[in-house]
Amino acid sequence: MNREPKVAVVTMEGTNNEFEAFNSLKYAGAAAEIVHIKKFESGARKVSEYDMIFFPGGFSAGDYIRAGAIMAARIKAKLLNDIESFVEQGNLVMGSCNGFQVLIELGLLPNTQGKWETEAALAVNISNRFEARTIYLRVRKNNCLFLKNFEDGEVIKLPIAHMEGRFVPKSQSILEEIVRRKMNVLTYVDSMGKEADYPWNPNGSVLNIAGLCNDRGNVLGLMPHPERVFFRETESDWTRGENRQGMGFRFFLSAVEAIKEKF
Amino acid sequence: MKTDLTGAMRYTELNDEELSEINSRMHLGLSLEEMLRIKTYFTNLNREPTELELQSLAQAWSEHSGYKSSRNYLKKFIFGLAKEKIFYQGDAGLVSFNDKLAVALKIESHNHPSAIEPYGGAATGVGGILRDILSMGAQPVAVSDVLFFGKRSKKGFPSPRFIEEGVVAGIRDYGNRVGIPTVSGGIFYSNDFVPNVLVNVGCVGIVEKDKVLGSSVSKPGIKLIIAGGKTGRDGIHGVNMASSVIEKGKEDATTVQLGNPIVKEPLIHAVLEANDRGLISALKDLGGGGLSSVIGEMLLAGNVGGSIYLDRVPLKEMNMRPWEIWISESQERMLLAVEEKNVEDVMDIMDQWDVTAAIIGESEAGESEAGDHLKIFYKGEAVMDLDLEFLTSTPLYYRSYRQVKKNAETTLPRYPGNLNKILLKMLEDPNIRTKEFAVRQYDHTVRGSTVIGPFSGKVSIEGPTDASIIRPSWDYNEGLAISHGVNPFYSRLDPYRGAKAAVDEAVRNIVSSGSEPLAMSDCINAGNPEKPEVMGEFVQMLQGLRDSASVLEIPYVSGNVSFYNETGKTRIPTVPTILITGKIERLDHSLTPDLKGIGNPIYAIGPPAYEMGGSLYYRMLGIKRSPVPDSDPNVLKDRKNRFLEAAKEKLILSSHDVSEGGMAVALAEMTIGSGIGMELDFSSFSLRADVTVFSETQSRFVVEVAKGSERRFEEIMGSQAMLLGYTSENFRALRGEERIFDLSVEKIRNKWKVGYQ
Amino acid sequence: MAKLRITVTLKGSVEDAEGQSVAKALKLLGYKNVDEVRTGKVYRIKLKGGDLSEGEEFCSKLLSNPVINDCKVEFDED
Amino acid sequence: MAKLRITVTLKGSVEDAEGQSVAKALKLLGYKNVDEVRTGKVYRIKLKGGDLSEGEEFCSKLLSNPVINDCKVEFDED
Ligand SMILES: Nc1ncnc2c1ncn2[C@@H]1O[C@H](COP(=O)(O)OP(=O)(O)O)[C@@H](O)[C@H]1O
Ligand SMILES: [Mg+2]
Repeated sequence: MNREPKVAVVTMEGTNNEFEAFNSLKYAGAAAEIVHIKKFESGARKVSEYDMIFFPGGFSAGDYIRAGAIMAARIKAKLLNDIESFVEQGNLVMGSCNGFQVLIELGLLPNTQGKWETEAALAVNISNRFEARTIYLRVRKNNCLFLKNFEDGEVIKLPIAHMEGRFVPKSQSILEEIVRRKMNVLTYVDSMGKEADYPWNPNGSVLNIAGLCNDRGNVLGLMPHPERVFFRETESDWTRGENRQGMGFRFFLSAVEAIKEKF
Repeated sequence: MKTDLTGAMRYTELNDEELSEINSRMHLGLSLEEMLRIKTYFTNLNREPTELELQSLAQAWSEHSGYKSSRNYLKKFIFGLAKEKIFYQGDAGLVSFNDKLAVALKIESHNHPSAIEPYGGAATGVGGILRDILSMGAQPVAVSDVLFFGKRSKKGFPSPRFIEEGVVAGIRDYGNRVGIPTVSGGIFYSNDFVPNVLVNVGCVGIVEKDKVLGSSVSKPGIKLIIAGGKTGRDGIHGVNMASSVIEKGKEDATTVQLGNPIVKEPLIHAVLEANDRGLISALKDLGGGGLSSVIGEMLLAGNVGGSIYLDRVPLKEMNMRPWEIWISESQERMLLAVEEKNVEDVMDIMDQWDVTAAIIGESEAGESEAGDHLKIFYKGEAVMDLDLEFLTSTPLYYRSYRQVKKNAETTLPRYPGNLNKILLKMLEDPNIRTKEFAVRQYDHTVRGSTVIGPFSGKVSIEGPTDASIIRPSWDYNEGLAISHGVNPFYSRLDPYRGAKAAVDEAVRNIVSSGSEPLAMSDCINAGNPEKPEVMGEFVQMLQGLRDSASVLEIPYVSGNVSFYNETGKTRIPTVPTILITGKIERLDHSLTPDLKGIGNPIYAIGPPAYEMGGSLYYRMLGIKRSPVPDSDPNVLKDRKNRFLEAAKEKLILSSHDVSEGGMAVALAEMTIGSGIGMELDFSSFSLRADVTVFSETQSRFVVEVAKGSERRFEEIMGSQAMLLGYTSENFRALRGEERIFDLSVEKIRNKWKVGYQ
Repeated sequence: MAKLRITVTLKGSVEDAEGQSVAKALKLLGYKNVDEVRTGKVYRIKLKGGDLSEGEEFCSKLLSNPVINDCKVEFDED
Repeated sequence: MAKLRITVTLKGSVEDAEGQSVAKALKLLGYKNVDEVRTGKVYRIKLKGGDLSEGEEFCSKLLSNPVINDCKVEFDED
């Protein structure tokens, strides 16, 4: 079949990265749609109508209480079962920044126990500051469907812009499980590609975790923003370097290709 | 109609003293002359004004809403310059961007609210400027903020540090939450801003040309819909506050608002979606004066009358008086004029985005000779019935002015010797060093369209940029450049030259990024206009703005005047902050200041002259009187054209404009983001070495040119270009026998990054 | 060794955007009986020596803005 | 009509970045005797009916993430 993958970009008041998320998906070849969470709650839209769900960044409901908490609570109340079966059927779910925070709260990530329980938190940055800058990441692609277009071990650069990104696992055993299963696909590194502390690790995440991909490889959550660097010209150092594809393009193309393979 | 709302007194029978008493009791902020004008009007009508009518007139006739002190002069000097380049003017001004798109821009001050409560003042400043852009039907794409803080504390006022932290947090929390990138701005420190801090906030938006919305309701039967935040007692009389001098300890907590970005964010989406579907006939934002300022203007503009039912306005708190609802300045509200047939669709969109909305009235046919009337009802009772002509006929003043000639003699200090040390000191001066502690808390990449941000260079060692560049639509490979210009130190010594320098810097910044300037918006900050010397400075400043813009042919498409920035004996200098936008035809032509490679020639564009008044160098030496650099817009225009030609041919690899700290600081800043230095020789300049490198002569740039392109570059630039040396490892410079600079680039960077590690 | 508990809230006259968001969320979760939510911050401060009056100074010098906040200082019992 | 006061704090095992920066700021202001600062949030909730057990539900469904937070529900006396 050669249709465009259908992707819902879920919004509510305060999620504010839907513009770049929608455009990135569209320019990567998906049929993207911005869907207010109300439409899912009321049944006007169903999760199962889509091939992928994208939770964008921003400040859902102001990020009051904790980042992502209100959006996650609304989803838990009405939609969690739908999303769980969506994931179990092998469909794709991605969340960046606030979206990652939502996925963690929902228990979609890391989900080491398979019980969809909250196993971690993204706490206030160790600097106690909002941090908006470009950081280095190492990619360990494992089986993650969103990373197909990357080299294993590759060091990439992405923008971050967040206040609450410090990954804290519930227990040591969950952390060990994450590492054993190579779920920590993206880690903060320094300009030489080595794991290092703040400022390289911009928020103080345990094991420098910047992003997690679930066991099956179809759920990715990350603090950085690939959707903001779809074009090379939006990477912060583009005037200094070679002409190549934008970093964001590689993420979204990977997702679109992975979905098309299933058709 | 109930007429006794002003108390038991009959307004039309009051004497002067009683009128003044009413004026201050009701916080009207009107002059006696204006109170008398109202008295005459109602005496002729043979009835008494209602409380709401008086409040309404006070709002409409306030300095803030009516520009009564400034309008005559603005008209005389800067309105209508380069008119043919203006696409449309409303709450914000627009210029054409390409065949399909127009750019909206506006800068506004939020000085008074920020002085009282910095966090909320700055946050609602961002909120307010976003609404101005939105009210044109445009999608906001970038926010900018230019801030002026004091250095020392003043008894009875919050410390400068408290104010600064509050302002930065307010901009961060509001801007980041609404999801519009804050990409440009500036922070200035000077004791001229104790305790009168200035917060100037700008916004730029983009709109399809055929979707630009006006604010006039031109036929009867159009429904008026209020959407967004609910209306409360907050912000009542904010306008009157901005129209008077701050009195110590008299801050009024009821005017404090913190803003609610989470109401604004979906409101932007909903309004733009309704506009995109062609459902809105006219649109206006509710700012100073609230409903009272907006509805009259909308109706008058289209020659219709109207009726408003205040009990339909969604309220935050019960038992508000009708006049409070009418003049409330609650945040996050927009007023939409919608044809009956579209009302259902609009209300539906509002509901989809979870935005509160209500129909509060409609336009009506004008009432013949009597003129168009605005009638207001509350619970079935008429509380206002005024002739629109009268309501909106703000008295305009030609306030008298006196121009104080500040003759300044040239004074050349003793030659200081060690220029290395001076440069290092300059780099860590609060006015020069990095503003990353603030700017890195602002999300500048949201919307994924930031091509050049506030900083550029290698990741983690970035240096400053001159202008930011946004890709306003992903469908075009064109960039929208945004920057600003202002120099409070020059303006203080010489309002005329200060204003010209502000425009010069704004234009320089845009050009330095490789872009062609399109339009400017001016935000004028001044003291009490009732003082002739303040008006004198105001007029000189306007002459400067005019003389530059008319030669450069760049229009001021919008602007804002903030008077009364004074407390007791201290007042701010008359400072214009210029927000500017430009266009770059191809994104990959964008230029940044960080050096790109070793062995490339470095050129100065434009020679330095002995013009040091207000310069960083002279301020450091404590020299107070000396002529301020004078910008020659003809020279600037010529250099701009040559520069952009060279940029188009890709001869220039990096560029920085020469501003505070002269060539020395500009060149040093180019090394920060790259780790590359330069080997320079200033021997060909005849001025003394310190003047050569620290002079702030206007209209200049320093650039890195591609190796091998020297001839072509010199051909285009003519005599304007002077070879200074070549990029290399360290930052070193000679002047004759003297080695004036010898620094490692790390040392330069560490000084500049002081305060941000 | 004193333990202070300082609570900073918004004055009643100042709108609490966070409280409103929380109230909305609770209602959407089915708690229709929620009437109003007001939010605040608590600081639990361990001091070597010191007393309530020092807490008052913390309020005025750092933790609160008297224009918009109320600040309450207590001994921390927990 | 119940009035609840819910206090959400970080667990002792979780580093409190905000608390640390407040402590640092207080020390810079000259309060050398500040030993430790821990921060939290308070929610003061007015309910039509309802009791402490409803507050517990608010904690678990919305106000706290048990991985990092403690959540305490009391009647609000003020
Ligand atoms: N208050 C601010 N808000 C947003 N951006 C700012 C602010 N202050 C500075 N910037 C941005 O940071 C960069 C460096 O600023 P600055 O050091 O003031 O540069 P310059 O002195 O060359 O104008 C510029 O791109 C400027 O727009
Ligand atoms: Mg500059």
